[in-house]
Amino acid sequence: MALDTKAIGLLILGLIIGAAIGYGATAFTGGGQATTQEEEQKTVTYKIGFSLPLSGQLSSIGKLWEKVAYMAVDDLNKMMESYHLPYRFEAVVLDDGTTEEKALQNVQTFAQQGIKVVIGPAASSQVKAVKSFADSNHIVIISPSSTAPTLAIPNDYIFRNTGSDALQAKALAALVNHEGIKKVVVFYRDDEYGTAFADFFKREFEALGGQAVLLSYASNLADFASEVASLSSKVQSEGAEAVVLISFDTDGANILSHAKDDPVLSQIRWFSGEGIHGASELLQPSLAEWLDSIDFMGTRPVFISNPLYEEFKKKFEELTGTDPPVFSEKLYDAVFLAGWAIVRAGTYDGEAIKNALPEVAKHFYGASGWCILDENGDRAFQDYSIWTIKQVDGEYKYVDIGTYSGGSLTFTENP
Amino acid sequence: MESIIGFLISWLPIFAIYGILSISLNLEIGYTGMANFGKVAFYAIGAYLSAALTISVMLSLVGKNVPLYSIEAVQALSTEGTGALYTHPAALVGLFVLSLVLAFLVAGAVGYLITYPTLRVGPAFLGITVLAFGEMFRVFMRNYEPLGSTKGLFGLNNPFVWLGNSLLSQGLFALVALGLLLAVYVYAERFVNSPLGRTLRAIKDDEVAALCLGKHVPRVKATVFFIASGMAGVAGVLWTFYQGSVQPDTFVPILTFYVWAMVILGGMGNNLGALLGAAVFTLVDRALTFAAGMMGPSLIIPPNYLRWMIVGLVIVLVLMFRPEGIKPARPIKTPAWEAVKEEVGKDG
Amino acid sequence: MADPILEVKDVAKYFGGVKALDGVTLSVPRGGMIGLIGPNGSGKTTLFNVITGFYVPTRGEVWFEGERIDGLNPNEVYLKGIVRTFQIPRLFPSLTVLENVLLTPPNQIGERPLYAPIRSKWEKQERELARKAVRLLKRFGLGDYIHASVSELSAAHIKLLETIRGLMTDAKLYLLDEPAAGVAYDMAKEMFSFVRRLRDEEGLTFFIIEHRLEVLMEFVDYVYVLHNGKLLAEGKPDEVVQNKAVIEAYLGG
Amino acid sequence: MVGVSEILNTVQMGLAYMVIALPLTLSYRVTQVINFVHIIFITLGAYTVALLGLVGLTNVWIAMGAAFLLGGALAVLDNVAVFEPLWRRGSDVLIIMVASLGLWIFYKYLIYAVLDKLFIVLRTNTLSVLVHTEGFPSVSLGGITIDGYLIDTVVASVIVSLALYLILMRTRIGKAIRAIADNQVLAEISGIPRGRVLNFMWFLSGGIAAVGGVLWALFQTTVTPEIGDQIILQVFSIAVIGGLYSLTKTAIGAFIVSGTENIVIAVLHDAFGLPLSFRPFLVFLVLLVVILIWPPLGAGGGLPYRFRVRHRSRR
Repeated sequence: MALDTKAIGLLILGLIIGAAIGYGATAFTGGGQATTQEEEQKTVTYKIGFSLPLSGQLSSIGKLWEKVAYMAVDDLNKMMESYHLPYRFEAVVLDDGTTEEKALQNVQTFAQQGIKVVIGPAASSQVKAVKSFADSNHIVIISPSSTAPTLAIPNDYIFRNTGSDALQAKALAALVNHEGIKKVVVFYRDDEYGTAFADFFKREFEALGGQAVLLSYASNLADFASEVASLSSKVQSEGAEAVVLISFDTDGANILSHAKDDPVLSQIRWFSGEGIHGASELLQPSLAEWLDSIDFMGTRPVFISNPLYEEFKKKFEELTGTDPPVFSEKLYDAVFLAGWAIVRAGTYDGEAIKNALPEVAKHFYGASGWCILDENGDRAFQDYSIWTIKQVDGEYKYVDIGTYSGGSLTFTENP
Repeated sequence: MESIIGFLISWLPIFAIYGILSISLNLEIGYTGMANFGKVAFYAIGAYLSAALTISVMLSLVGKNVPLYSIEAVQALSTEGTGALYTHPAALVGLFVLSLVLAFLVAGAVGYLITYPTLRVGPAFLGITVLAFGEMFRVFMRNYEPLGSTKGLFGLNNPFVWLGNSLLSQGLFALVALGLLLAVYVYAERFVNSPLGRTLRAIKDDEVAALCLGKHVPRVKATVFFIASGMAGVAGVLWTFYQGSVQPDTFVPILTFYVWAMVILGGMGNNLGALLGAAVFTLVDRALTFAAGMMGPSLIIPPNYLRWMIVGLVIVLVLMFRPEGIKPARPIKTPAWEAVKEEVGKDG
Repeated sequence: MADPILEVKDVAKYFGGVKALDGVTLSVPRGGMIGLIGPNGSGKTTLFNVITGFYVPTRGEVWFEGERIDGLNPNEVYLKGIVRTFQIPRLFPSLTVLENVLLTPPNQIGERPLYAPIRSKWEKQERELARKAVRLLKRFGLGDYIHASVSELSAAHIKLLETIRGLMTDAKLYLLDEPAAGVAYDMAKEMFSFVRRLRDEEGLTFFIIEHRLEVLMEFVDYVYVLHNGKLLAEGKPDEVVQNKAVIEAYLGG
Repeated sequence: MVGVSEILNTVQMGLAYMVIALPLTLSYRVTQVINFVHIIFITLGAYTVALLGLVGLTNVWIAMGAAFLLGGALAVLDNVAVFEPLWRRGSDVLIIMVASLGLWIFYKYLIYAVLDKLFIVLRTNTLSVLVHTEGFPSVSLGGITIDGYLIDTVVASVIVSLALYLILMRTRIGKAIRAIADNQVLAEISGIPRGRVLNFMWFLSGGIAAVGGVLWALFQTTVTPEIGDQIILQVFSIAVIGGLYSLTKTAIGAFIVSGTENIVIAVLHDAFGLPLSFRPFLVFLVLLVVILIWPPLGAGGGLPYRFRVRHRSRR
């Protein structure tokens, strides 16, 4: 008994000492704030924090993002080296489990380790959870994927390297309208992303003379068979000609695989946003065949015919064997933005970096295109490509067949 | 040094929140034997109540009539220097205190009402009923537009943000949180070391026998549930002001079970144990997060996953080697002891 | 019977189709020591459960000291002054012997939720009760076990403790469910003589279920016999043991 | 409008739920422990079929067999390493519950870690896998297509429940399991080798739960490491509707929940425009109603206390 007490006491003591040594170590290495050396050879290493959903609801994307993150930091360092700049960067990746509490804990941990720039978290709700801490402690947050309109706030420490959903909703509405469809059912996640997207889409589509019926589904479920069944009867009763699906990858793939077997839903057109682009489930022959047969189309934010993106994509495929998932080019560029902003600021200080970031973004052209930010710290311009799933050399692949830029739709390939 | 202060001001409120939650759960399970699997519901009630109250009152103070979750609301509240949080310090602190009181009363009242229908079913199903209630509350909040539905409510900050200096305001908040935890702990200690505490233990042992000894068991249980749920509501208020936002999906059932782990690790039926359990759990979690950040990607097991595996293993190992928890249950201490000594001594 | 403290009038209790009690009428005189016997499943414990408020009778009434008490809850019945013990003793294992005794007085100030954390409000009462409890425990030979846990007690001591707990209150009627079960013959006799002493010294009333007739019959002054939920016989102990119907029920059952 | 697809979904979902919930009820009834590792059994089963499909072993029956063995082995391991030692020490069931919570966290992230490594080996995103397996072919009946996976599910669940019934009712070890469920101490006194019987029981429940995981994967088609976590509340609700005691009631509960999730929500949506996102809300509403109106353990679980006391007058 006494031994057990002692053991636990030691355990706790060990943990506390471990933590203390951790702090000591950070203090020693200065959390990346190594004093600037006059010597040319002495390089300074800055840490960039990443709060990514490596587990939890978004883990299927988050795990791939982690690989993008390491790849990006690697590439950034190579770039610094090729420019003979004495700066190096190091990625510190923490898992936030797709929860708000852990996201905040991660940002706090980064703050304690002296890290001033954090990339992530992924979901808008998580960004909201860290906003108050980031603002008052001057930690720059760059979310690659938060698109919630309620976060479009000027002059804070939150930056988002993604276009607002309002823009994409417009592109998607134009696409659906172009395909000659007059009435759709919008089937969307009931979270903030889905709700806002659906509302914008309805507004834009009805401005074009169409009619959109909204139908939401609970996003945190395991399976959506019953939702798909309700969707089917909705489509029938409304006489809709198409479904617009606003989803993420896992839920979207699940919904589509059920819709494939539905007598009504398998016969009509389907459209989608960017959420499921890149999901490997859609490329399974049985599903892909159906998607091809109904001319499944979607929009996604991308810079049109961007060689940097092609290069990034190729590199990522070589590294992992899979297509880059949604928002990964945004994440990739966010790393570069962060790196250059630190260099431009000349000091590893949150406020300076925050002020430098919009300037850097103004001139930065990366895999995701031109990264200029608006007054809210969100991406100002965004072009979209039209994607579909097609057979290429006997294999189903994601293919971009057109673009939406400056309010006009162009097809580069015949759908 | 600075990072240690930074660690303390970010950890102490979390410790206080979980400390209060585990003391309140300990009152229910450790002393009274009520297995509550829905603690998170009352935590959520406190959090939502304080956020909705504070944001709406602050907005009306600056004469803004906009939805609570809108960008305009966030800007009106929290723009540094000019937002309502900065220009109305007295109101902010007042609302914080009012939230604490109201959250205690409202969450407590809900808890009180919930126990009554479940008594019919027997103790085994009390927990499940509350769990179901909590999930229903969460799903409802996800769909309730006036309180932000899935957008949640945000734009708040800690109640001392108007001080300007973030270290000072957060430090002060950490101290207040710690003070609240201390108050809850002292209250719980005095609450159980009394004839009522004796009755609670008796109800835990055998509620039917307690009923036969004239104890109004349903009322006692409902009272304990009132107090414990009210405490959880107070923890919810702390959470709102700590994080500055409220999101419906924070309040998932697993949070309740983390609190369970804290109580059982610390030792059931011992308030100090519950406190220690919360401290160990949150500290282990933070220390491992910190370590994971230092380790880098080179390990065979990715450090982010390893960190969680260690958390799981720590729970299992502590229970294997010390099933009664870090601090075993303590006897009820009332002045009866001293009286007995006098009485026994009299005979010589 | 003069001055009945407890009257059971035509009480019936059905569980679905099973008639556990079927029209039982009996009364217990103040200061009496009354036995209740009957074969297994004859409804003895059900009758106790009806009296103490566990069950609401399907039919009939229970009166205690001029008040109707059937349909009251067990705790309310206790507060009226009826204490019961159980066939299998139900003490509280996580409380000490002293605490088990201290638990019983009703309406303690320190049990009110608002007053419980404020020690000064109830300290005086608690001390008085503790002194009373110690005196009681010493008087019945449990003085050495004041701080012992219940699990350290012998079976006989547990039975004893369960019975004397009620003395902390001003309970008037004791319902004892097989006080001598599982206790050696000598101890059982001691137990009963102790009960009789209580009756004589404190003026309490006892209503006792007991299987061990050889002990019971020596001590009680009146016996009721239940069989299949009905009153089969009643009378002085020596009359009852002569009763043919009773013998048949016991042998046949 | 309730169509054919709602009914087919109810059947397939209900059967999968049933196969997952039956062992939960069984193990709870025998040990009184709420076992969090049950989540892992489901995930393990789902990943077995998904990963076997990835490497080209696409027979669904092989996958079920493998899942059964893996799930059973894991359950026995837990019992031998953690549950049994704790029980021997006289630990409270709540303590064992929290120990299983710890095990669940450990296993969950172990699965993440293993998948992370498999990612590199298989060069595909293992954190989200589409099930690719073959069982019965799809059948067309009068214009209604019945999915092959549905037929697999029906066959498998019939086999599993029949086998469970036969084992529990007709074999000696089944009787021993029931004896332990009724009274642990008495069973041990009467010479039943508790340890061995419990190991068998755990093997059975872990294995069946993993088979349930396979069936669920066939239904959901996309497998992620969160698959077990996502449905555990529903499964738990089902077991509670079964009173955590009766296997028959658990099976009925599976169809009550599945019917609520498919048919009731569709009807309410059509009739009153209730958002589909209220689906989990309805499940818990049903659970509450069942608990309160039809108490699973009857009055035996409750206090002998009545809130409506008949008014009594003084004489």
